[in-house]
Amino acid sequence: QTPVKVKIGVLNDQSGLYADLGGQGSVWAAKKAVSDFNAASKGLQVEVVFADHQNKADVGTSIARQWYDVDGVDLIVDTPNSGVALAVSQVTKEKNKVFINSGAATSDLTGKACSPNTVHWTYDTWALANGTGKAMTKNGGDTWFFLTADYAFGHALERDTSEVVKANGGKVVGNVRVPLNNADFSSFLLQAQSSKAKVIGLANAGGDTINSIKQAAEYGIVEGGQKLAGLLIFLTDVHSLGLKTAQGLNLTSAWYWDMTDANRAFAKEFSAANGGKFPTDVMAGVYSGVTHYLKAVEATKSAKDGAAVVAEMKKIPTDDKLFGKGEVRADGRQIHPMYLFEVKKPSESKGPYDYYTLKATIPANEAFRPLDQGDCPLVKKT
Amino acid sequence: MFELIGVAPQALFGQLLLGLINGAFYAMLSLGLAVIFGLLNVINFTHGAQYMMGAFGAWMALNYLGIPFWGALIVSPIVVAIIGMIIERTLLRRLYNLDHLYGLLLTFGLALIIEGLFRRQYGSSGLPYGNPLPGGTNLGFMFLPNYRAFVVVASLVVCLVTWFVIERTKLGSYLRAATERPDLVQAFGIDVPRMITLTYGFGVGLAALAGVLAAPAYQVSPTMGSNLIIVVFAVVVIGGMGSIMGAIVTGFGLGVVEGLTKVFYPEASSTVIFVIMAIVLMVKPTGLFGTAK
Amino acid sequence: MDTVSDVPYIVEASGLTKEFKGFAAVKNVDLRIRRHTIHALIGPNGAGKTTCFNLITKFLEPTRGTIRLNGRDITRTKSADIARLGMVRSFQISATFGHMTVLENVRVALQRKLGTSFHFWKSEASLSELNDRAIELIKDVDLLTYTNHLAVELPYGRKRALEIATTLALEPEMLLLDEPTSGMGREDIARTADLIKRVSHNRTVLMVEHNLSVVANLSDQITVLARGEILTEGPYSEVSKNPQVIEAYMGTGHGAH
Amino acid sequence: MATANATPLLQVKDLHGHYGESHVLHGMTFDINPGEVVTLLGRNGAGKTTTMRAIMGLLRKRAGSIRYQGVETVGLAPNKIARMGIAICPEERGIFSSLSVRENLLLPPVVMPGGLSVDEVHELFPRLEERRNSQGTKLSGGEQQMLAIARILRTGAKLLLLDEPSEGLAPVIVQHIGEIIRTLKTRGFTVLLVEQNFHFASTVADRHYVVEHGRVVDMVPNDKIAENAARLETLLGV
Amino acid sequence: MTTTPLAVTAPQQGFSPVRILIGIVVLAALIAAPFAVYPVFLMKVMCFALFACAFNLMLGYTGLLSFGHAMFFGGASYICAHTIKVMGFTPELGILAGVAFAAVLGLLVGLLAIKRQGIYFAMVTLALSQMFFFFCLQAKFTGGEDGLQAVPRRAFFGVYDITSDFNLYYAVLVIFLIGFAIIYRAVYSPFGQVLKAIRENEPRAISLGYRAQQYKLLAFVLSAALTGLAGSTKAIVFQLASLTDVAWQMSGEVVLMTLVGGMGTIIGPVVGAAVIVAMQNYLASLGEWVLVIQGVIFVLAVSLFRRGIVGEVIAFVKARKEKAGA
Ligand SMILES: Nc1ncnc2c1ncn2[C@@H]1O[C@H](COP(=O)(O)OP(=O)(O)OP(=O)(O)O)[C@@H](O)[C@H]1O
Ligand SMILES: Nc1ncnc2c1ncn2[C@@H]1O[C@H](COP(=O)(O)OP(=O)(O)OP(=O)(O)O)[C@@H](O)[C@H]1O
Ligand SMILES: [Mg+2]
Ligand SMILES: [Mg+2]
Repeated sequence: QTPVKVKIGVLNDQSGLYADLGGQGSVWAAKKAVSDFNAASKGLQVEVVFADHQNKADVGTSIARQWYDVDGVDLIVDTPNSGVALAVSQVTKEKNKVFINSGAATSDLTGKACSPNTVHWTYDTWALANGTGKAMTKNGGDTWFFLTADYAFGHALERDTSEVVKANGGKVVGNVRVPLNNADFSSFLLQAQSSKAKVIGLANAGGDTINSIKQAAEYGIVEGGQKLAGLLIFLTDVHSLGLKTAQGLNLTSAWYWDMTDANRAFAKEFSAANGGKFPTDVMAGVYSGVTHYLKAVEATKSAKDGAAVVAEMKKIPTDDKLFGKGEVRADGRQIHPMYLFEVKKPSESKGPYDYYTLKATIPANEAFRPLDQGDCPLVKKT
Repeated sequence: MFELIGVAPQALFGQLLLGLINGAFYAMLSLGLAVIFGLLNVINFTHGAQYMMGAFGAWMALNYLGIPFWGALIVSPIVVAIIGMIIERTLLRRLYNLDHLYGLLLTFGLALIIEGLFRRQYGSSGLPYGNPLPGGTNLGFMFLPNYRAFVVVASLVVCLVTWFVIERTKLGSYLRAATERPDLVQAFGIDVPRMITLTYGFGVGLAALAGVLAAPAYQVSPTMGSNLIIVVFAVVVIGGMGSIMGAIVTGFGLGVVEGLTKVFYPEASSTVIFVIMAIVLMVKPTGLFGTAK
Repeated sequence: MDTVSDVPYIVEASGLTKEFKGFAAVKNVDLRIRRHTIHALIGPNGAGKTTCFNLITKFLEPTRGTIRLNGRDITRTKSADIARLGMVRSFQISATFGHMTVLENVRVALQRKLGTSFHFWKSEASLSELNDRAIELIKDVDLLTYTNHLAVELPYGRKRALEIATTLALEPEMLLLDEPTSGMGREDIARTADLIKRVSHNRTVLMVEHNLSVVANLSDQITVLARGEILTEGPYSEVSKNPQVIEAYMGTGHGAH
Repeated sequence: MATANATPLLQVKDLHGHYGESHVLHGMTFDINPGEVVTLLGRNGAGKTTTMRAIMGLLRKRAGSIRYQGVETVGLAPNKIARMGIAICPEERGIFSSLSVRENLLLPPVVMPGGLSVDEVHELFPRLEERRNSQGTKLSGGEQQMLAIARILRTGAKLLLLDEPSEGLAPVIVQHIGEIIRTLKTRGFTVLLVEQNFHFASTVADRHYVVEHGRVVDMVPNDKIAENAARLETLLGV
Repeated sequence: MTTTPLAVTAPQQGFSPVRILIGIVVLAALIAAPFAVYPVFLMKVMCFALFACAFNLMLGYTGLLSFGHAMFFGGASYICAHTIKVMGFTPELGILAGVAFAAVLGLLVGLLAIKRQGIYFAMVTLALSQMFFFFCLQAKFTGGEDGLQAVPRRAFFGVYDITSDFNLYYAVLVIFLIGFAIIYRAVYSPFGQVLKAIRENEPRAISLGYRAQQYKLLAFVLSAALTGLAGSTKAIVFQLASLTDVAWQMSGEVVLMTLVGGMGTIIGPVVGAAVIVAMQNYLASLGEWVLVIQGVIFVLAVSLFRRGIVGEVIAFVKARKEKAGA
C-alpha cells in the first residue's frame, strides 16, 4: 500500500527574541520525534520543514496559508508569540489542518479562541501563574509585589497569579506597571524593595525579565531576604543570566532535562547535535506533540482532515518518553504535571545546564485551568 | 515627616539619583550622536548597534582574552572605533555630497547587519557580565550600588572633556567649519578627510564606551541598542541637534524626568520623553540648545 | 481690498527698526516709495539695505515701526500673503527652481492665479493654457532658446533673467530687486538694466545695487543708508554730490564702471 | 613680456578640467611671476573660477600641469597645496555660519611666516572688529566679502587667489581693496585675481589674461591697455 | 555642504500609444496573475506597494522623509479591524473609517512636524509614531501583543463575497488601482507642480505667494490617508491587525521598499515592495539571516544603486537614447 504522506511545518521565531527557546532546537526536536516514531515502518512518509515568522502575525499567517494551500503542509508546530499563535490557529481552522502549539503562552488558545484543529501542549499563562503562585504562597511566600509588563500579556499574568495567591491565603501588597522594553528597572525594584513583600512576582518576559533579575541582584534584593518569582522563564534565560545572578529565583516549568533518565538521554543527544546547548520545555513539548500527532495519523490513516486527526488525538491518551502519560482535553489542552523549580547557587551546580532544584510538583489534575472555566465554545457544545 | 504628593522625600531623592544614572547613559550616547551629527551631518542610526558592540566587546574581551572590565573599558571602545572608522572610510565617505537622509539610511542598514550578525552568533536572549564593583553604600534614603555611582562620575567626566574640546579649542572650530564646507576648510590646509574619520571614530567610541559601562548593569544582548536608540534620538532632538552642551544637559535632565515619571505615573515613563519632545519642538523648533542652521 | 490709487506712495514705512540681539541693523527708517518709479537703495556694506528689504517683504519681523502697502497696514502680514498683495522680491543670490524647466519655472508663478494649486485631482495638462503667457514672458527676457532647459543648466546671468521673468509672471505692482546685476559680466549688466527699465513701465521698482552706473541710469529716486539710518535722499545728480555720501559710500573714483 | 626672465611662481600648462561629464577647461596655459598681480578676465562661465579651483586642488577632475615653485601640484590634495603657500578667497565667500566672525578670521591655520597679524587685519577692515562676535553669516554680503579676504591674509600664503573680490562691495570699499592689493604687492605677495569689474582690475594688475571657453586667448600687459582697447572690447563684450 | 536633491528623475507623462499598450498589458497581467501566483502573496504585495507609493508621495515629491508612517499604516489597520470585528461594519466602511482615522492623525502629526525639515522631520515623525506605538501597546482595544484577530471577511457592500482569496484579490486590486491613480494624479497635477517648486527652492516658492507649509501639509495628509488605505486593506486581507504594523521597524521597511524600487519615480515603490515582500517570503526559511540580508540591501541600495531599480532603468534607457541621439 502507498505510504500516508505527512508534512510537518515548524513555524517559529528563528531570529528574534524567542529564537533561543525554540528556533532550530524545535526543528531538531520535531525531526527527532519523527525518527523515534519509526514512521516509515508504520506506513507514514513524513517530511519536516520550517520557517521563521519573525514574530509578525502577518508573516506567520502568510507562511501558514502558503504552507497549507500550496506546499501541502498538514501540521504546524511550536509557534511562540501569542499574537502569531492565535492567528495561525485561525488559519488552521479555516483550512482544516492541525496546529500543535508548544511555545505560546496565551491561555486563550484553549479558551475563548479554542479551535477543533488546535492543541496547546506545553504550558499557558494560567498554568504558570497557578504553579508559581500556589506553590510559593504555600511555602510561606504569602505577600506579593508585582512588576508587571504594561500590556495585555503582563496584565493577564498578574491577574491570574494574584487570584491564585489570594485563593491560597496570600496577599498582594502592591504592583507597578513597567513599560515594555525598558532597560532600567532600578526605580521599580526600589519600590518593590520598600514594599517589604516576601515575593516579587515578575509578570514580564524575555529581555525585561532578564534585566529585572540582573538588576535585582545589583540592588541586593535576594540577599535582603525577598524572593523573586519569574512567571515566564526558560532554561535559556537562566543560562544567559548566569547562576551568580539568577540564584534563588523560583519558576514554573513543564519539563526539565535532569528529571528522568529518558530526559537526560534526550538532552545528551540534543546537546551533541546543537553545539552544546540544552533543550527547553518548549522543544520537549514539540517532540511530545509531534509524537502524539503521528500516532493519531497512524490511527486515522490520513493527515488530510485536520479536525478528524485532532479528534483522534483527543481520543487516545498521550504517552511518550518525555512528557509521560497524559491526555488532550476537549478544549485542546494537553494535560500533564507542572513543576516548581528554584535556581541553584553556583556552588551547587555540577555540570553544564545543571541549574534547577525541584521544589514542588503540581499534579496534572491541578496544573491547568479547569475545563469549564475557559469559555471554550467546544466545551459547551459537548 | 511630610510627604510630597504621596511620596516620601527620601524615596524622591532616591529616584532623582536613579534618574541621573540613567541620564548618564543617555548623555553619553546622545553626545556621540551629536558629535557625529554636528560634524558629519550624518544621523548615525548605527549608534545603537555600536553601543551594543561595545558591550559585546567587553564580554568577548573577558571570555576570549581574559581582559577584565577595567581593561575592556579602554580596549573595547578603541576596537569599535576602529571598526567605525573603517565604515566611515569605505561607506559613509561616499555620501557626504548627498542629501543627509542617505547617511541615515545607510547607517540604518548597517545597524540591521550588525544586529543580525550578533543575533546569529550569540542568540537574542543575551549573555551575562559580572559586576566589577559589587556592593554599595547605604545613603540612608536608598541603597546606591557602587557601580552605578561609578557610572555617573565616569560619564560626567567624559562628557565635560568632550564639550571642552569641541567648543573651546581650535580643533573644535575646524570641526564645526568642516561641517559646512569641508572642501574649503581643506583648502586652508587642514586634512579634513582624516579629521572626519577620527571624529566618527570618536563618536562611535563614545557609544562603545557607554556600551561597556552598560554591560555590568544590563544584559549584554544584541537588541540592547535598538531598544535604546530611538529614545536617544529624541534626547538629541530635544537638546538641539548637533549641540554638544544640549546633548549632555538634556541627557541627564531627561534621565531625571523619566525617573520621576516612573514614580508618579509609571505607565507613561516610556512616552514621557516623546511628549516632551513634541512640546519642545512646538515652542522652540531647534531644540533647547540648538541654533538654526 | 481697496486700492487707494490716489495715495502717491505705494510703500510707506515709518519708524522701521530692526534689532539683532542688541545690535540695531536698521534704525528708525522712514522710507516712502512713489508709485511707478524706480527707487534705489544704496549705502556701504552692512548699512542695512538687505535688512530693509527683508522687513518690507516680511522675511524679517520688524522690532518697531509700521509698513503700509497701498495705504494698507501690512506690518503683521505674512510673507506669502505679501506676494499675493502684489509685492514680490528677488534674492541676492539667484533663486530658481533648479530641476524644473524654464517654462515650468515661469508657469509655477502664473499658476497661482488659476486658483487650482491645491487641486491634486486635476491633470497637469490643465496648466497648458498658461503656456502662451509663459512663453511671452520668456521672450521678454530673451530666454526663448532655453525654454525647455532645466534651470540649473543656465549660465549665471541667464538665471537672473529667469528669475525676473518668474517675478513678472505674478504681475506685481511692486518689484524688489536685491543687487540684480551682481556677479554679471558687462554684457549681462547692460541687458539686465535694460530689462529693468522695460518692466518698470507701469510698475514700481525698489532695488539695492552697488553698480553706480546702473543706479545712475535707472533710478528716479535714491535713498542712501548708512549704519542703519538714512543719510540722504534725492535723485542721483543730487545724491552723488553729497560729500557725506562720497565719503561713506562712493569714494573718489566712482562713475567709471 | 614685462618680467620674462624671472622664474614663474606658478606655471599652468595645458590644464584641463571637468565637472562630472562636462569638460570645462580646455588647455589653460599661463604663468605668474613672483610679486605680480595678474588677472583672469572673461565672460560669465568662461572658466575663471574653475581655473582657481583647479589650482587649489578643489577641482578633482583635472589634468595637465600646475607647477608651484617648480613643484607639480596636480594630484595633490587641497590641504597639501595650501601648506605650500597658496590660499583662496572663493567666489561665494565661504563664511562659516557656525563660527563667529572672529573664529572665521582665525580659522585658516598659519602655513608660513610673513602673514598679517590680527591687529593689522582689523586696521584694514575696522568693520570686522566691530562685528567680531556675530555669527559669520549674519554679516551683510559686503562684510562677508571683507571677512573672506581678511582671513587669508593672516596665513602667510604667498600666492593669493581672489575670485571677484569687488563683487557686492560699496565703491569706497572697492577702492580700499584696491589699495590693499597694492600694499600686499609691496610686501611680496603674489595675487591671481578674477574680475568682472575691468575698471577695478586695471587699477591693480600688472597683466591681464583673457579667458574664453576654458582657454587663455590673449594676454595684455596693464600698460598696453589703451592700445588694445578695441581688441578687449570684442573679447569681453565691453 | 552642497546637497543634491533626492529625486531627480524627469517627469514621464502623456499618453503615447506605446504607453497605452503597456498599460493594457499590465492590466491584463494583473487580472490573470492570481491564476499563476499565490493570491495572498499578491495581495500582500499590493498592500505594501500602495503603502510605499503613498510614502513616496512624501519623500520623493516633497523631499520630506517621514520615519513614522507606520503609525498611519498600523493605526488605520487597527481601526478598520476594530470597526469590522466589533462594530459590525462592512469592509468598505471599515476601510473608510481607517482612511479617515489616518487622515486625521496625519493632520495632527503634520501640524506638529511639517515646519521641520530634513533630518528633523524624520526624527519628529519617528518620535510621534513611537508615542503612538506605546499607545497601541497599552490601549485595551488593540489586544496588546495578541493583536486584533479573526476579523471577519464580510461581503463588500453586502454583495461582493470575499471569503475566497480569489474574490478578495480582485477587490484588493481595485483598491490598489484607485489608490495608485490618486497618487499618479496628485503627482502630475497643478498641486504636484507647486510641491515640486517648494522642494526645489522653498523661500522662492514663498516669495511667489505660495504658503509652503499648507502644501506640504496637504501632501502629508494625502500620504497618510493613502497609507491608511493600504493598512486597512491589509487588515482585511490578513484578518488581523497587530503591533508589527505600528512598530518603527515597519517605517524602516517602507523606506527600504521605496529606496530599492527608486524614490521619486511613480512605479518604483511598487517594484520595491514586490521585491522586498518576495524576499521576506523567501527568507522565512533562512532564519537568522533575515536582518543581515535586509541590511545588506539597504547598504547596497544607498551606496551603489541610489536611484533604485526603476530609477536605474530609467537612467539607463535615457543614457542609451542620448547616445543614439548624439
Ligand atoms: N540675522 C542677523 N543677525 C545679526 N545681525 C544681522 C543679521 N542680519 C543682518 N545683520 C547685520 O545687520 C547689518 C546690516 O546688514 P544688511 O544685510 O542689511 O546689509 P546691506 O546693507 O545689505 O549690506 P551689503 O551691501 O553688504 O549686502 C550688518 O552689519 C549685518 O551684520
Ligand atoms: N558645479 C558645476 N557643475 C557643472 N558645471 C559647472 C559647475 N560649476 C561651473 N560649471 C560650468 O563650468 C563653466 C565654467 O564655470 P566657471 O564658474 O569657472 O565660470 P566663471 O568664468 O568663473 O564665470 P563667472 O564669471 O560667472 O563666475 C560654466 O559653463 C559653468 O556652467
Ligand atoms: Mg545686502
Ligand atoms: Mg566665477
